[in-house]
Amino acid sequence: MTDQNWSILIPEIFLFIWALFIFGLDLGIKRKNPKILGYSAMAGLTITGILLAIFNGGILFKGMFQSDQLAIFFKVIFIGSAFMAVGSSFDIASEKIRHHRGEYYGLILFSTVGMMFLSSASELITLYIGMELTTIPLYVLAAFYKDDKLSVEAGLKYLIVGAFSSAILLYGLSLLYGLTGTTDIVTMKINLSLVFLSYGKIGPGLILAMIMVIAGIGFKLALVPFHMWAPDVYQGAPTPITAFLSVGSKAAGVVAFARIFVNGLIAFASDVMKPLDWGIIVAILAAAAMILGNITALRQRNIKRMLAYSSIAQIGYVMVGMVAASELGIASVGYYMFIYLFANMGAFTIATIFNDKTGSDGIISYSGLSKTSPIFAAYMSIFLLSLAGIPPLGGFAAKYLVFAAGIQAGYTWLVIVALLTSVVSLYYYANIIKTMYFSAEEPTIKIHPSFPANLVLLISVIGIILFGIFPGPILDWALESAKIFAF
Amino acid sequence: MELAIFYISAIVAAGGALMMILQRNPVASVLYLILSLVALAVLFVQLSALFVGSLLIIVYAGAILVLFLFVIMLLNLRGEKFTSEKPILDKGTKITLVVLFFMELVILIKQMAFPQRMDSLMTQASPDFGGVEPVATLLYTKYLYPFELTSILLLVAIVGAVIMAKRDKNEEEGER
Amino acid sequence: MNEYAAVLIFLFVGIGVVLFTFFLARLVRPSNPYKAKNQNYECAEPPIGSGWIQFNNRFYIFALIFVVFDVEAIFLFPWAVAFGQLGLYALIEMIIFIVILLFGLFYAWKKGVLKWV
Amino acid sequence: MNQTLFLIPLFPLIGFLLNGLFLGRLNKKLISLIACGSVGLSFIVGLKMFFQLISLPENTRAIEEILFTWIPSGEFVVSFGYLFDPLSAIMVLVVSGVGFLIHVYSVGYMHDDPGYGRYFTYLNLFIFAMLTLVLANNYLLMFVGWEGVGLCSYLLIGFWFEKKSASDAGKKAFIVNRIGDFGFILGLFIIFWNVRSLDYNEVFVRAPEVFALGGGLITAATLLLFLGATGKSAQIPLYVWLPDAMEGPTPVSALIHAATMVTAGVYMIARSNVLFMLAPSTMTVVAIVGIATALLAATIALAQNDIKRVLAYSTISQLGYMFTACGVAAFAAGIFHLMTHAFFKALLFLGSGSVIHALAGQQDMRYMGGLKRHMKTTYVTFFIATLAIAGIPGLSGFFSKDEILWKAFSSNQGSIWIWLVALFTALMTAFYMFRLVFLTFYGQERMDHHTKEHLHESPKMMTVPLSILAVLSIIGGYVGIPHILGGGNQFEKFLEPVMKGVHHGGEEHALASSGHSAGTELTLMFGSVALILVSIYLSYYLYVKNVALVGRLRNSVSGIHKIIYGKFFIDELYNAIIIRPLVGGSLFLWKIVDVVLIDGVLNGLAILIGDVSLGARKMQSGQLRRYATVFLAGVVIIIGYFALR
Amino acid sequence: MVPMPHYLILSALLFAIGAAGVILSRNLLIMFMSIEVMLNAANLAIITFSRFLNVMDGHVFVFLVMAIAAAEAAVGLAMIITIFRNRGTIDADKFNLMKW
Repeated sequence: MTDQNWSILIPEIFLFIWALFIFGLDLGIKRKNPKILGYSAMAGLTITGILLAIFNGGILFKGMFQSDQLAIFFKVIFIGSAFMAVGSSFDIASEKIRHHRGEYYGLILFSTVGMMFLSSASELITLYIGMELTTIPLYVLAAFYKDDKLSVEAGLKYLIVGAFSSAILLYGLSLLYGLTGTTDIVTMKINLSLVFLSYGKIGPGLILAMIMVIAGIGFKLALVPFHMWAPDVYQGAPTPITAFLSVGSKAAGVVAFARIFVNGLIAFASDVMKPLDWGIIVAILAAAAMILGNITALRQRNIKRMLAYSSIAQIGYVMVGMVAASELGIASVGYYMFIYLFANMGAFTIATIFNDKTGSDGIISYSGLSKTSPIFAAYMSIFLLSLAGIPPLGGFAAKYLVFAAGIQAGYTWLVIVALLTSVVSLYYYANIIKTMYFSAEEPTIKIHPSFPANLVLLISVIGIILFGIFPGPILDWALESAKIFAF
Repeated sequence: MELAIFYISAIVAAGGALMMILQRNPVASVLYLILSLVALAVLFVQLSALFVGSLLIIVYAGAILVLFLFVIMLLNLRGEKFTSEKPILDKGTKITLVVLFFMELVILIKQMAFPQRMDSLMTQASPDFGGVEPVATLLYTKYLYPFELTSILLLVAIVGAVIMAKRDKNEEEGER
Repeated sequence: MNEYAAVLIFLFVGIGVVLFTFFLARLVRPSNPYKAKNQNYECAEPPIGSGWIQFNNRFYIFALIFVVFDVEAIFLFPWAVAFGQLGLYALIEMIIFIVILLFGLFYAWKKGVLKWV
Repeated sequence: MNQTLFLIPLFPLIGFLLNGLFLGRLNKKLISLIACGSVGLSFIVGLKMFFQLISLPENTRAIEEILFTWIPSGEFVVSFGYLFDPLSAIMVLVVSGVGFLIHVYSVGYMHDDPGYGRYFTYLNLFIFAMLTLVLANNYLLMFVGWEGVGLCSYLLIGFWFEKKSASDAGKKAFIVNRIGDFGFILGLFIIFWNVRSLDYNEVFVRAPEVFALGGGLITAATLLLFLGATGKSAQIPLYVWLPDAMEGPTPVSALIHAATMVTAGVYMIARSNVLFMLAPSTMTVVAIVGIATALLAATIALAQNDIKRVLAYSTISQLGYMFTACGVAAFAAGIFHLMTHAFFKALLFLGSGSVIHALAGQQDMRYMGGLKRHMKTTYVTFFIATLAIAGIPGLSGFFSKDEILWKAFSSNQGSIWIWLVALFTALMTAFYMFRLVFLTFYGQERMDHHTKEHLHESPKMMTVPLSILAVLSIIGGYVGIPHILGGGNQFEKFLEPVMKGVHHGGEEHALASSGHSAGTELTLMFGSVALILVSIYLSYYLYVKNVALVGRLRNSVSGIHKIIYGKFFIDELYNAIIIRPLVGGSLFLWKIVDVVLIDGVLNGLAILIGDVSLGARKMQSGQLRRYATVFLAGVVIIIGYFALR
Repeated sequence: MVPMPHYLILSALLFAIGAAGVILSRNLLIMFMSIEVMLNAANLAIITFSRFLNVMDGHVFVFLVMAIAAAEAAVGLAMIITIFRNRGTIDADKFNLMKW
């Protein structure tokens, strides 16, 4: 084992140690300045990003840890979302979180480490542990305002449904293990083909395993009908955590899904394998997610709930690219998540800042924001329009790619559903813009975000516009990352 | 003989689990769960998973369920009434759902095609199959990486649980 | 297999003995309940509230840390058994494992939850 | 070749960024300078490019600049490039030219508005998006502009958001447009996966190889594209947003909802003529929808009292004309009408804006009248525009309208029925436009005393653009004088390189096409002009000479009433035979078809979705067990469906 | 010799009972215990497969799953304590401040 390139683990190890360091910092320093912790968390994430650029590409532990392009791509998304979540937390960290500030940041980093491990996992056990390592800190983070009834309720709901889904996922994984005799995803693929070749069929047991795994990962993705927890948890959890949940945690689910299904069970994505076709299952769930998410979002009055339903719908769009199960499909999913990172984190950051100032999450209280804080109203509009998929913002190119992949793979009906529901989605996104811009009420609130929050917003806006007009670099990278699946 | 042990343990395990969810008193639930898990451990042993079977008792009965008992004591739940406001229909639907679920599982499991070598009857296991040493060897060589990940997970559990369970006001006063 | 079967037999015998004694006691004991039996003995005060008092919160954190280290111990046990075969490499692994968990202990200690006031 | 093409959209973008970033921190002079200047520069560059284009030999008249690769990946390359060919040249000149005039006009019109800076920011963004739309060298980039103009339209319709109706109208426009966009992008996907490209050059070259003539795929694709066009260009069934869009400032109505944005659909179809010619059934649909819209909207316009609504319905009707032209494969005629329409309709809107400005916001024609005496320039220019739209010979509208009528009659795709309906619509157009003029500028001053005192001609900033547009409305048509009148139709010839789908008959076309003689053409031309003149006289009779008649007839309820006033009997008859059905039909169409049917269906859909939304919310009971149950039920149902089938 | 499907069906039964506990019980603690039952049902399936495949990877899996379960239980129970302090009840149906 000496010839192994251990250095590819450095980013993860560094981030883990940095999380410990932040705990230590919080415990060690007497005069507690919350900003130091926040900045050090951001610094740690930045350094991890740099380390990631240096140490990557390789396999460790007989393929259990794969530092391939897909993993790297998604790790950047995780680090980005954690960075932005930390950045938008400064205000609440100094006001609302009076205890355990170090833990707050540390747990975000822990969860990020979990996601990073998860995205590198190409083996079921590691994948499951990575999943838990991602989720358990998030349970705690969701309930971090311990005195706030909503927050604790959110944490509890997340925990119970999460544990439930985790059990279902485990059962699915156990069936997969039983059917293939291995926990390694690539071996799994080979074994299944062998069984298929020798028996001519695999039988419906595999579909049971698939559905249970879909359900387990569907929880993380908040895919309909496994989405019920999402609106409540999103509403109750501290807003930066909600943002992190909606981007980081979802991206983790996406990459886990890609690893298991697109890599391991790719052979069953086609119509040829009709009864075992997971593509059609996921396609139906994605359609349901788009319809339900978008329609339910219409009548929401709380911005976090609205964004929760919106993110349910968004994952439906992502899944359109996923079911395509092609190089373009996976690349479009990656690109979509990348843009979604900016748009959603940005929107939630505004919501955080706004909530700090006004204590309200009601959409109605955004009335006239364009007059007092024109810049932030413009930012918010850009985020929402990107989510709605208006060109030339990033969301458009993302949706376009995803739909193109869907049509290429023959899921025309799904793309039609997606397009129709995106018409609906525009209504509620535009509604917020309307409230901000076209409201006769005299606004009183002026928001002044802290420097890191400003930075986060700026990064998001630039990201959306830049990568919307020049999607090239990201898309190329995503395409390269999709190549690892060898379609 | 084997079959008899299986059936007895199976009935105890399933019955214990069933009784657990039917109990009003959570302490009784915990005890039934322990019963169920012990029966499950017997089945593990029957499946030559000696080491894991004993772990099941140590970890679950010895640690996790003790934790449950502590919480029950801590919360002092005696007064709590879980009166059902929902109509019977609701309960009926849910039970139907679970029964359907179980039937689906059974039907599909019966139709499952497995890799050739595990078709119907089990082959004789090697004598040390499932023993401490082979499992340990596997764990500390092949699965070394998930093992280390587990330590991070446990650390997170400590931190998370301390954050959640600690009373913050006391701490603040103590620090001043 | 067989040695474990012995354990199983012990288990059942143990349970059986306990149940049997209960059953036996029921057979032989006189059954004569009356009210005075339930009253306080001699000058004792009548109890206030229930006997199920709320435990102190700290019990939970101790139990929690116990659980985590119980799991750690379980990881140590097979390690110790197989150590002969595994060698130095496994030692390093285990040191990492323990160090990580020790940080948890250190954290709990610094947070003051281990102090019994 | 030196790259200058990208400068055309760049200037408005810079203007937008400057005004947007320093919003509220610049004084009005500077804002107007930046806004007008940027568009003016675009126009100048456009003009320069236009002459450069003309200097090229006829069949290589296309300048393409690829700035960078937008979406690069294997077979999925989409470049970010601009294409300047005759078609986009005309569009660029119209957009930047008319846009520039309207910018200048707006400086006067919006002078006292608190949202002055915001207004010009949006306007510049709009020009940028519109120029991107017309200059794009591929469909995806066109879609970017397409969405961009929709967004700006939304922002500008809701510009006076203090009025609830304004912000609602904005939202309505946005949503209805999105329905069209849905069709558009789906059509693009179909094209893309068959042709493997979205570049115009490649698509148009390869489409005839890939798609079978009249095949299902191409029909579906073009129908979907057409759906997009109906949304943007306000055709049946998606026209409902345009009348409401009049809530925006009048210059916006002039620029976006008359001259430029709404014509994007026509432009798109003309651009895709190769594809549409491959799908004859789509062409029929386009022609029928176009002519039906023209008729419906003209009928509705007859009975409107709001000056801007009349113009709005008139716009819809004229757009219908353009689509009819496209539907009968007379794409050049459609674009020709697009151009002349841009001139005179912008003029009409700006003129009406001038009127509204003078009347302190009054838009109801029943409270106008007699303005001829007070607003000379406005009156004259407005009258010219009305003559143009009515199709009086010598003005631009005549040439383009006549071209469409003739093509509808003579083209292979056309038919006498389309021609008849088109002619009838033309008569109605003349009628209601003159009704508008007479009600507004002639007769008694019906406004209240206070307003009357303050009647004034608009400032120079507003009247100068009016005059320029008036000149354009007159001369704009002379670039396309038909062969029959000895003109040789330069316009059509200029566009010929773009219209690859239309198989030109070459020189023989000049004499007669498909068996129709020059004599027929002339007869039809003079016939229609004569009828239009009759129609104008009718309008004159009803709204100037005998003003009381209409009102009284409307109010008359009993038959006795009519008999007593026997001297009106002829008028009565007249009324019963012509006016009643027309006005009644108009009101019917407006109240029933427009408001109830189409609006109702759309609103009903919105309400339905809203109710479903409320219902879906109820599922979220907040109870943990419910969530777990749904989770499990999901698993059970999916397994049940997929595994056990 | 016990045929393999027996074990699997038992594991399915336990899994279903666990699921029933989660969706039927109102007591958070019992819900949580039901989840433990579900995890152990999965463990039983893994052990069964392991035995029949004659490889021990599954044992390691179960071993780690138990550790994970312990971690999850620790956090979960702490959360239950917190919500009990917060609301004075552990009745799952009472936590519906957020809905719709």
